[in-house]
Amino acid sequence: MGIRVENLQKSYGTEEVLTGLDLDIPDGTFFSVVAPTGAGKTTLLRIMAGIESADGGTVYYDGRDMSTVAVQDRSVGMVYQEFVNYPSLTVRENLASPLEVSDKNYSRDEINQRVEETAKMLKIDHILNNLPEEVSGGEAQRTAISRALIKEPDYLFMDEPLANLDYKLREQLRSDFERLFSEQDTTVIYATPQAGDALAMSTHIGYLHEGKLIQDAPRDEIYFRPRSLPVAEYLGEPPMNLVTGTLVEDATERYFELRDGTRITAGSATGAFPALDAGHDYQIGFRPQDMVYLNGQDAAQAHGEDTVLNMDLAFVETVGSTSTLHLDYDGRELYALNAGPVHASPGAALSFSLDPEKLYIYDAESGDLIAAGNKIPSFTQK
Amino acid sequence: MKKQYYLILFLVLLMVPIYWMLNMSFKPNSEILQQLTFYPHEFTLKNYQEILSSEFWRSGYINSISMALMNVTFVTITALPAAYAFSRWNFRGDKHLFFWFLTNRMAPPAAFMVPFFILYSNFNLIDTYWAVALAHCLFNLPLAIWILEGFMSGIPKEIDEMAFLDGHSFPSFVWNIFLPLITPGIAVTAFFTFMFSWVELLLARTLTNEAAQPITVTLTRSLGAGGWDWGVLAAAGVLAMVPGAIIVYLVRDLLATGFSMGRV
Amino acid sequence: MKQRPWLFLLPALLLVSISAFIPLMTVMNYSQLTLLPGTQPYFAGLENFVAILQDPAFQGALGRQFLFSFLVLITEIPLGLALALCMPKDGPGVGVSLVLLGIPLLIPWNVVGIIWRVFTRSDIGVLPEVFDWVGVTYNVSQFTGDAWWTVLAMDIWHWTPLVVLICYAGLQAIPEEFYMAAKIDRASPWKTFRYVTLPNLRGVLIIAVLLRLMDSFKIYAEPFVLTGGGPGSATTFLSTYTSRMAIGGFQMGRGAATSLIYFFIVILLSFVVYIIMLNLGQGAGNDS
Amino acid sequence: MAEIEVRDIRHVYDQGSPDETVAIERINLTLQDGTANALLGPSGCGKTTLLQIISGLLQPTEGHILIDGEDVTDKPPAERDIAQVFQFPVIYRSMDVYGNLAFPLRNGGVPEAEIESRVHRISELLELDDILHSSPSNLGPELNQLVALGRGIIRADTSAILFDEPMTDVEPSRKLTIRRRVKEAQQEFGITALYVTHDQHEALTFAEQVAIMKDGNLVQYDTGENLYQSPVNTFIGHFIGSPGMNLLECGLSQENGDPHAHLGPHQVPLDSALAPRLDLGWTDCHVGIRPSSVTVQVAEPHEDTGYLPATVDQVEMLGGFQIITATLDHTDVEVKARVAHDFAIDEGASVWLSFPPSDIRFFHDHEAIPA
Amino acid sequence: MLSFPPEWMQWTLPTVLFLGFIAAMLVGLTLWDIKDPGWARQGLLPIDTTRGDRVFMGLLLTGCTFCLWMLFFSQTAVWGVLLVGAVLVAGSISFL
Repeated sequence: MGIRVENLQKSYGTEEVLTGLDLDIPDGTFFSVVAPTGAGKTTLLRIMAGIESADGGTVYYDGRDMSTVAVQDRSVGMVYQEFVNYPSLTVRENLASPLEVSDKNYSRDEINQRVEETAKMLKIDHILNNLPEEVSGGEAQRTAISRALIKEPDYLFMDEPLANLDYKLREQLRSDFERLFSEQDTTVIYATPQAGDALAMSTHIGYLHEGKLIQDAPRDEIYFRPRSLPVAEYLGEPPMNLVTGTLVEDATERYFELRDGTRITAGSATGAFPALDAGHDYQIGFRPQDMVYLNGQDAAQAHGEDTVLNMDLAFVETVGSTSTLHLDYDGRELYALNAGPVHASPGAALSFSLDPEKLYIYDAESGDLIAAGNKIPSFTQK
Repeated sequence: MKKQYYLILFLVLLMVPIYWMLNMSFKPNSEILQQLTFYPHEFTLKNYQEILSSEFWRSGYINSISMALMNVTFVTITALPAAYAFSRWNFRGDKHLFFWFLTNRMAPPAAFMVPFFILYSNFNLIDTYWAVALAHCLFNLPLAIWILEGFMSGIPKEIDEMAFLDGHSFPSFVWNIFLPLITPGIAVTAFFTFMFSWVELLLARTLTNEAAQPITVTLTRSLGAGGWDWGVLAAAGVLAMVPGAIIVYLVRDLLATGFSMGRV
Repeated sequence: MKQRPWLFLLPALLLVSISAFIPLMTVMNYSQLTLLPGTQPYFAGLENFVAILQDPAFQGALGRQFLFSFLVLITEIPLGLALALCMPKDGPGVGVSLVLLGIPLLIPWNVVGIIWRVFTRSDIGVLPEVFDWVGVTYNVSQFTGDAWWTVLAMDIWHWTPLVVLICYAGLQAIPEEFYMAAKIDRASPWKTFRYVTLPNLRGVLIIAVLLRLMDSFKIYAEPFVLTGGGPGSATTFLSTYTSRMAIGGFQMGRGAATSLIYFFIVILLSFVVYIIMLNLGQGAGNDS
Repeated sequence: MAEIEVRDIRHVYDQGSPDETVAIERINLTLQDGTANALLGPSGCGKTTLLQIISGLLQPTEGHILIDGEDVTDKPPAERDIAQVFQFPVIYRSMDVYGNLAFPLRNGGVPEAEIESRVHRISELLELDDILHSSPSNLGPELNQLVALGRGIIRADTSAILFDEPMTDVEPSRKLTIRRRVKEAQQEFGITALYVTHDQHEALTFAEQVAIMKDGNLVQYDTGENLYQSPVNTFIGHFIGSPGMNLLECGLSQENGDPHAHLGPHQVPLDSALAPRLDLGWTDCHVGIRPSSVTVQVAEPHEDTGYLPATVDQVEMLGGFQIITATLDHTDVEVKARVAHDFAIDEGASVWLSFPPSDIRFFHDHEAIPA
Repeated sequence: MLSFPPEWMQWTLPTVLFLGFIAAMLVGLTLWDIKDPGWARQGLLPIDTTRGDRVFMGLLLTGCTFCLWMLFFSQTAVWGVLLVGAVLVAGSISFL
């Protein structure tokens, strides 16, 4: 059943934040709402949790209209970007607090036991007797999460909980979350501007754009089949590359002709992309990791089927074994990922081969996905 | 640090008049009137004795303290929910209402003394603690709302939301979570309310006669009476400063927190 | 749910209606009446207002009031700010300074008057004696000039500490990074003050100016005790004038009209100052 | 443009008082002229303290700072000609963007004409042209930070520019672009730069050489590639890389003259060049292997090819690639491996892993044993 | 003493009219705001003002005019200020 949201509207002053948003979150999923800062993710979460009221529209939990149900009577938890804990209570009292006011009338022992268990699970059992201001940022946030989890809410809302944490800690918690929540029945609704975080943890992802969810789907589906340009550009680190090309069809082959005359084969051998019209402009998308960097000799013997793209290197960033190449092409900034360092200086012309089976074709006007070549590896539903 | 000498100089100048009064309070009238001495040559506690043994002066202190405490109670109880409303919710006209409250802080007591007198006469409240305690709400309530609103706005709204999400009812949230957090704010508010009530003269004088006359009024009346008992007057002035000092001492830690987190 | 804020405001609104609103309405009514003791009130229209506005004593008190508040602001605010800048940032000096600064604020206002009266009286005060040594005649109850600057000095003595405390709290709240950046950018001490300290203290200064303006406009007890408004009417300010009108004068209608005009001027002035201060230095000036 | 030398710097906060804390134990570091450097470490490792000591905002307890060989330890920041950009945007609110950018130049007495040309150069580089005359209060933290960055790089006479986590307030999707602009400016003007961050990605992309600090000590100062390939200890191995190096506790044995590491019942051959440096009696040994170096195979390999059987616990999609966490069968040793973004794998599946000997690093007592 | 309105308040017609006018204005502004929310904007003054601010400024201006009029012309044609006031308030709402 889960949470269903219908036609949600909200504005602050003259600024419309949500404009008729619809959403379905199945029970037991880890659902990420992804969007840049200021797009209304926080508002959406707050309305769903019942902290804020909407201007219009309805939120259902398990099919029940929640508009008249007070927050206290909902089985929800919330974790904020700032580490929100009760400053005057110790970590232990913080954790115990939701249980003490619960109408289930827990006994002292039960409360203690659950506090210990939860603290152990989130690795904060060593700081139970400290005040929140005495612990590190990571521990404070774990405390906030523990307090949200301890009463085993049906729905847990998390609003960029990792944003204010150190990089390494974020990596660690991201991994912990994925494990923790795949074992719990709690449905998690997670807001983040970081595509990477969402992809790492979620089972489902929704992309919020101009007040609506323009796509919400299981994680692999939205990553491998981004239905429109904004989703394609956002969900990926670095983002998907997009170039404009015109479809040309002649007696022997079909190909996209780019502005600089490069031809990208339109999969004649496999019969892909049937629904395209010759003479039209398309946005052709491909992921940076699908661009294969060709060293000098490789370029000469590139695979016959593959398309070769020539671009000017603007800038290289090498982190560990991966180099991110910033490329200037047709007035746009494109990216390519390469395993291993690239020894070339800015301004050098580089060649890349591209598998025509891994292209995404978008309508140049509407921005809608027309065809995608990349296969979806598996649709694991958790 | 050279610039700190200026501060020290100012602090010294600040203390001179106070020292003069203190100095006077330990002198007999003869010494006061006859010669200029920078410390009491004939040290005496007679002035203090006279005050502490006189019913007239003693009741002045008791009246003052009772009125100020009553006023603090009224103000704190009403200002807390109002400040909460201003700090937590946006509602139509909130800014204007807030400004209107503040205009009452601006209101000159002199402009209100006549209607106050008539109003309280009609309820037979003249010369009771009630009259003065209620009248002082005129300027203390806005001040209290203003200070408390500052403190409350410094506490993230998310704390409230967390508490409600955790299942706290509103009273439980206020009692267990919110009040402990706002204690410094309440202390600062109570301090200022008490002080302003304690030092006010005009309304207190208008609304009281013999029975409920606070110390400030006693002081001016005895001054006007022409007795010119300077030693006693100085001693009374020194004693009038004592309650303020005691309160500051009691809430000094909270005041420090208050100064750093709120507006004053 | 939507009316919840009003529920919370209800007690305060009730209290204010007793302590402010009903009295204010009463003043309004009275201001249009001729109220002579022992006779029926009769409607006088705007007569009281005209009489007050055209009363030279009122005009004099109003003029003195403006001059006094103006002098108070231009001395206490810069002085307070300068002293706050002289305060140590940490260490034992802070506590001592704060306590000493707090003392004048804790003294009942008429005791302030008494302190200064015994300090400046010609028969028992130390100040006249000191002036005598220097060879200057000084007498508060005789010379207008002496009375004026003594009242002013008393107000500075009494209230500058408040300005220092407010400014000090504001200074403490300026993030250290701003000063670090100014150092890195080679800003001179004056430029650091002009571009870092002042802009960041704006809100605090608004509060200080408003508080001092409002309170100096209401000043009553201190000059009343110190000089009794004299010599002559040299230190009669609006509050003194109003209270005389209301209690001492026999016509309560006049007193009410004075109160209304008084209140109106205070609100008007505070509003104007508030608006000006709020927008001062807000625009994008490119001064170097 | 200068070389900066940090010599024997030690710093203690509140020395002599009960809450005395040592922020920097003892650090020696030389930043070459015109290079981009980063100072990387977890929160509270002392990196901001070191930065402030270099810029002169803080006097070190002991040691010296040398700029181009000249001891500047006792000089105030203004005389060191060092620019610094702070974590949150420090903006002079009463001036517009132009005034903010021009401020350090005006304080240095630069003629107005030159100021104008430099401001325009910088605003072009950082794309601030459109907002030059707006008030910064209305621009939001991100643009404010760009202005603050511009104020840092505008001075022609800066010997160095220091960045203190400048990207904290910048929208994630914009970091890439802004970092690129800063880097380009640094290269164009040939400024010696030091960039403090806790984000290894930022450090490694910005800097040619990265200094890693931990608990007030400098652990390793090296190029990104060396930090990644040859970490000096397990801390660096774990800290650098996302996720960090797999550090697997192991036993040690020698078979046919070749060293082997034991992971439970499994044996992993080590580089034979290591053999003379190993002592079979060692305990507390770790093999380290980068997730990207682990080869993952789904189909059961032929026998004796060195593949270790494992079961997948967790699959994380990280945008550009996936990370699988697998437990080696019959052990509780967890190994992370990096696979392509379209590699099809499910949790619970059986996989076979292999560790190429040349990519294995060996640690004893958490220190690397070089081959 | 318990009569309503209390006798000592000495209600006069102008006060009733004045307060009634203020109350009507508050109600009117509230209704107007519900129907057509007015946001802060900048007019002749270089500051952001809401509708309520502008009405308040108009009233203050009217008050000033009243005082100055009575100071210089006594009660001569003082009702004329009401007209001036109406213009001032309307003008403030639209232009300030």
